[in-house]
Amino acid sequence: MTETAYAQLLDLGAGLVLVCAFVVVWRRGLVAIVRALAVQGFALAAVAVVLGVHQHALEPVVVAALVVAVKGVAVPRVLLRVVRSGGEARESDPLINIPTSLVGAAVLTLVAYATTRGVVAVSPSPATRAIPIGLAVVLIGFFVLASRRKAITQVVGFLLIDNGIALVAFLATAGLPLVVELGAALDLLLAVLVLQVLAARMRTKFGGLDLDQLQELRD
Amino acid sequence: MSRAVVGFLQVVVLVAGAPILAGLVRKVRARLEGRAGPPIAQPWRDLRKLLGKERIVPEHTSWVFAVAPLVVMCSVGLVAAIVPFASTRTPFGSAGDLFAVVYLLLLGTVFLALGGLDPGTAFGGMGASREMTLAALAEPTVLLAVFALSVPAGSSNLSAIVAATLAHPARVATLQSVLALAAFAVVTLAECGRLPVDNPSTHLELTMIHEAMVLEYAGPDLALVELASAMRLAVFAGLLANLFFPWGIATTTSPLEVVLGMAALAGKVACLGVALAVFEVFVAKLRLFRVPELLAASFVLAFLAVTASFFLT
Amino acid sequence: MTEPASASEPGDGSRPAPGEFLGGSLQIRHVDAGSCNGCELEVGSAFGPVYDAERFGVRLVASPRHADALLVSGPVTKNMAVPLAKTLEATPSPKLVIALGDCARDCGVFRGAYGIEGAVGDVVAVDADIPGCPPDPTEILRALRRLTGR
Amino acid sequence: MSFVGACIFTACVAGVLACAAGLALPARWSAPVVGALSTVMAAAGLAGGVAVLATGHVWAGRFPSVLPLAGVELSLDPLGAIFVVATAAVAIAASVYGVGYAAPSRAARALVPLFVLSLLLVPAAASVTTFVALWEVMALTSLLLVAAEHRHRPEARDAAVWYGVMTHAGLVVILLGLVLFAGHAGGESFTALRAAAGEMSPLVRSTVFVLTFVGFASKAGAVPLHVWLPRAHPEAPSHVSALMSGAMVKLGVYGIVRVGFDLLGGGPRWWGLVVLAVGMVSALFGILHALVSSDLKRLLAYSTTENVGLILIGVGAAGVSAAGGSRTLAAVAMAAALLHVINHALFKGLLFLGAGSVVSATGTRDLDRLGGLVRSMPVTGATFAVGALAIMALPPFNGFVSEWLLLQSLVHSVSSTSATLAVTMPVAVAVVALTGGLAAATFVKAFGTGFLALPRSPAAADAREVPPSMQAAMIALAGGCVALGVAPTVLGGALDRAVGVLAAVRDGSPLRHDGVTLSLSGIRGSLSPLMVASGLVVGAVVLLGALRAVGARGPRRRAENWGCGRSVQTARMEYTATSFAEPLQRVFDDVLRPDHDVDVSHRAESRYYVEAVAYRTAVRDAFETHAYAPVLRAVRWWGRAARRLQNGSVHRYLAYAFVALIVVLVVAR
Repeated sequence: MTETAYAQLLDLGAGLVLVCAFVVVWRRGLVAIVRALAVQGFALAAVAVVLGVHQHALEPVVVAALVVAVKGVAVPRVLLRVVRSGGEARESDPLINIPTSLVGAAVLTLVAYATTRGVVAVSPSPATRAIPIGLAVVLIGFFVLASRRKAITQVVGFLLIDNGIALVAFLATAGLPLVVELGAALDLLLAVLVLQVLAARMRTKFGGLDLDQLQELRD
Repeated sequence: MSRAVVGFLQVVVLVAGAPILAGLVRKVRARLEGRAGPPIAQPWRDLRKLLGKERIVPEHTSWVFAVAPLVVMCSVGLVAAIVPFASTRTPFGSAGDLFAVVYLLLLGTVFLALGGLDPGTAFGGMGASREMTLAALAEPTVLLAVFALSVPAGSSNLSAIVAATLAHPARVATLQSVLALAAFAVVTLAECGRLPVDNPSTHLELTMIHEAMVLEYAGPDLALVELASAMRLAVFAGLLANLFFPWGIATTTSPLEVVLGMAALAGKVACLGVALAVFEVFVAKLRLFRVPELLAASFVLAFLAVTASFFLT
Repeated sequence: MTEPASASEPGDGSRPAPGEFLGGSLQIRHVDAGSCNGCELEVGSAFGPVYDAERFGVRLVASPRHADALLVSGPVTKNMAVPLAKTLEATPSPKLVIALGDCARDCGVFRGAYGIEGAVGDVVAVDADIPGCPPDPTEILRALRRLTGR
Repeated sequence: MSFVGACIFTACVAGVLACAAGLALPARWSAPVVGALSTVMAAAGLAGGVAVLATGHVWAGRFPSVLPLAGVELSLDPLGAIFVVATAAVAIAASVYGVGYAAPSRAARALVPLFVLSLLLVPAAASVTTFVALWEVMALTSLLLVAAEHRHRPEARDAAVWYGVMTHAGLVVILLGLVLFAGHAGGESFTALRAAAGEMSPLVRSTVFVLTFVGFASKAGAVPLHVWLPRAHPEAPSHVSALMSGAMVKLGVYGIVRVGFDLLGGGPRWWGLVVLAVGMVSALFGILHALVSSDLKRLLAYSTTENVGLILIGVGAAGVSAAGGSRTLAAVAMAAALLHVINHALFKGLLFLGAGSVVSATGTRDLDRLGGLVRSMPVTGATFAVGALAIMALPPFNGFVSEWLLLQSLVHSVSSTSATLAVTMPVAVAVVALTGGLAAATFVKAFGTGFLALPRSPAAADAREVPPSMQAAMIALAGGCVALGVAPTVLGGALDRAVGVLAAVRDGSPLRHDGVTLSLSGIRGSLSPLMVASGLVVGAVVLLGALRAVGARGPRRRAENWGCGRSVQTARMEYTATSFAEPLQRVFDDVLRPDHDVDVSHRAESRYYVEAVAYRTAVRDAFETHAYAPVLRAVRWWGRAARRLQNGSVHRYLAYAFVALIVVLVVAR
């Protein structure tokens, strides 16, 4: 793999991760949002594979397989089941309307770009140059957490943050140690399962997944 | 062959080919819907017949109504002469860059909207209002996509962009180029009034955008408007094809190369037409007030393309 | 995928087609002048996937300004007489009027009813008619193909 | 005396004579005489400006006896000349137009030449005293003109109060800045300031810049200091609106450029960024309000804020590039801004004159009550269309050329070395693009609902074309819009020289041209508006020929509008300006925050029978409600508090004076 091809592929993979985050912000249908998350998992794995091939190392490729299994397949499948098991399958009335959210996410991306320049400047390489994308995905994840009403989108926002952190970790250190990655993946799966139980409880209690109704629990 | 001849040929080929492209899209859609569909050359039959019909001018209208089809046609025709479709050596190579192309196309949109407002009918005003709404929101995306494309070439001149891509083919697969392509494709749908923004085959006035503006045009005037909108689609398809996949375009004005360039263009545009038809079969029209979300998304793509070209390279 | 209905039987050339100017392209504005909607169903079917009138260059359009022919169905009610005449006036010539269905030809079962102005021919000049109550889509297609000559 | 000197002298004499004639002559004579003398004055100004631009020679003159203590110092360099030419072009048209336009009073007629004279002289002022004095004359005359129609319309009074307060607050800030500058420079002539600027501490320089920028921005109508503009412009007589919008507002830009780039000689990058940010906010905010406004002159006034925003984007980009060391880009951006100054003077002048014709023909500025004017007022309609197309920045009109230059300079200003630039410039391009798109929608609305379709009120139906002098003025400006759109290259040298005045951005010649094609030095981009225009014309001729050849240009039949068979069409069925803008208003709900009010009244018999539905929508200026209202409340509170000191007793007032005297004695000792 030539150096330019490596850089381009890395950029494309990282870019796809970012675009998936924007798709999450853009779409209203929960199914579409979860699918975007699945694609993001695959893109993340692709980044790991590119890194692995470039470094002639096996470990990133193993991590990629793990990422595909957990973030690309298992977690989205669980989420899809929650979405399909009833309730409104649309984020119909987000706290911030969609065009404004999109512009806000773009601004967050700029913030990420501008603030990580120092980090990139320490050791400029194709991999470190894509680090801002990881941070942007983290910020967008937070943004989704703060601006969406449905429990599913909350989970998705949380997963976006996780994916962003994973991307930064791949790019900055050429991959987390396998054990750490394994632990994180299992953690994640567990968290999603817990959330699924929570969502089921919410639905039996309130008949929906609208988080605004949790305000009733206050007193 | 001189540059002027190349430009003239480009216009002739676009005028002749644009209705065929429209016919192709219709045919492919019909086949996918399980119909036989009209022949591919049907739009030309329609145009020929319209040219022989009576000219009707609604009462109360002014020169604006009469001039609008001419302006729409001339602006898109001029774009056809400027843009390097068959050869990078077009007669107006230095006359206009991508910004000029964008504003020339906006000139057509504006006149069509004025032509829709002139008769004073409710639907004409509605169509004009919607068309200008979408045009205003699509403008930032178009110009940012232009910006993203002009960064690697260091110039917004079309020939320079095409030449830069030819010289560095790998650039097509960079992140910024892919994002710009996606943004430009979405904007093409909006600017040409295709699904999911506008349904070109609707008969329901309340859902119309483009069609509502031209409800009052008849005969030869209608022929011009229809031809111009077909050419608009062809121009956008040609731009997409040559800005992102310029291979096959002539870099000289030798007749053989130019003819090959034409053939390559026709092939690429036909592929895009088929892709458009397939896409249209699978999507539904968006509600008018959901369209800004789509345009905001394409704007963000274009914006990411621009920033990526500065932060990632 | 449904097999399209037979595409044989070209336009019959026994008498000079009134639609010679069409050249294989016919745009139709459909006017419901008081129909029971039976004819409308058949028109919808004629343009649907099974009969697919579009393959003969026929298209329904949204404005009489774009049309070459008015396809008028139903007996003309008193309220629709003026709009029908206005629609014809709005159509650029050369233009055709096609009376669709028995009601449009001679008021059919509604003959003599109190709200009826008359058949289509009593209000505007008719160039072609399609009998039937409602007419079969193949009949509609045949009539249209006779006009376009395709 | 040199030619330029003679021109300026002629202008002064003609202006004073015109003023006197307006006051002294009977009404029947004063209109043509004042018009003729004002035209001579403006033409003399134009000649002087053109002479300076053509040769590049700076004309300077000192008249110690005119003003006590300081004397008057004048100097016309190419930068000032650009503004003089822009002003003079509008002023010629406005003077001719004024002949046929019914002036509200004799004083108003006499004030206009004085106002124009001050506009022509401000860019030639070469010392702080002269500048401030002329600036104040300009402010006062325009204030009186805004209030001219106060007897007929109480809103004019309100507008005059707003304008008076804003313009004088601005003057105070400018004065503070310039006095600080002069104090540190040790002299008050611009030459002394320029010479001393280099040695000043950065703090002083930045303070001077910020103070003068705030003052000049308030004159330029930049957000958030724009609130006077949409009030004052609609209330002034229309040819005065044209002058205010086409020329006076630009002098705010002139002040920013003169002080920031010439006298201070440029500064750190954040100056440019501040100007850029103000420009972007003004452009977007202005055009959004223009879009939803259905008062024609208010729409034009907000659009002035938008265009000033575009100019400031150019100025700001020039400052940023200059601070970053790329002078070529800075020069191109500055040239774009200056070209837009001239272009905007032409088309906004034209549009305001057109609006004035509409008002004098119909008596209303409400687009929702207009319509159909293009048939009853063909010349006004056609020239307004030219102005609208020019302001939409469409080829082949002049607005397109400056917008193209602006976009080119922004696109190329980005560099991968600076994060700030890589973030701001794409945003600026997006803002310019969105502004352009919204401007297209705005002016399609203004022309499409104001001039096309059916008249929406009896007043609009009875409109008659305005007198020939008013038509001539509009035709002249429309001709200018087309000429500069087709051949902007005639201004190439002038712009080079004007940019050359500015030490911070001076760079050879930014614009290269061979008479047809305009290309930029250092940037690979070229445009030949002439070829675009001729391409359009040739295309139209070929198209018409082809249509005739196939027999498609037969006779036309006039037919009733197609209305789905309805029996009559009335104007109530039309889209109005408000409904035209509604979709975009809805899209930008979050920014505009319109107030909706639906009132449904039912019949007495049953709730199910609706008697009438009233729908009102109003868009308030967010800055007015959120930024100005609290300040005004505070001032009012303060005023009430201060009133307690004042109880009408003469003894108490004398006591105050007595206390003050003692305090002074103690403090001054």
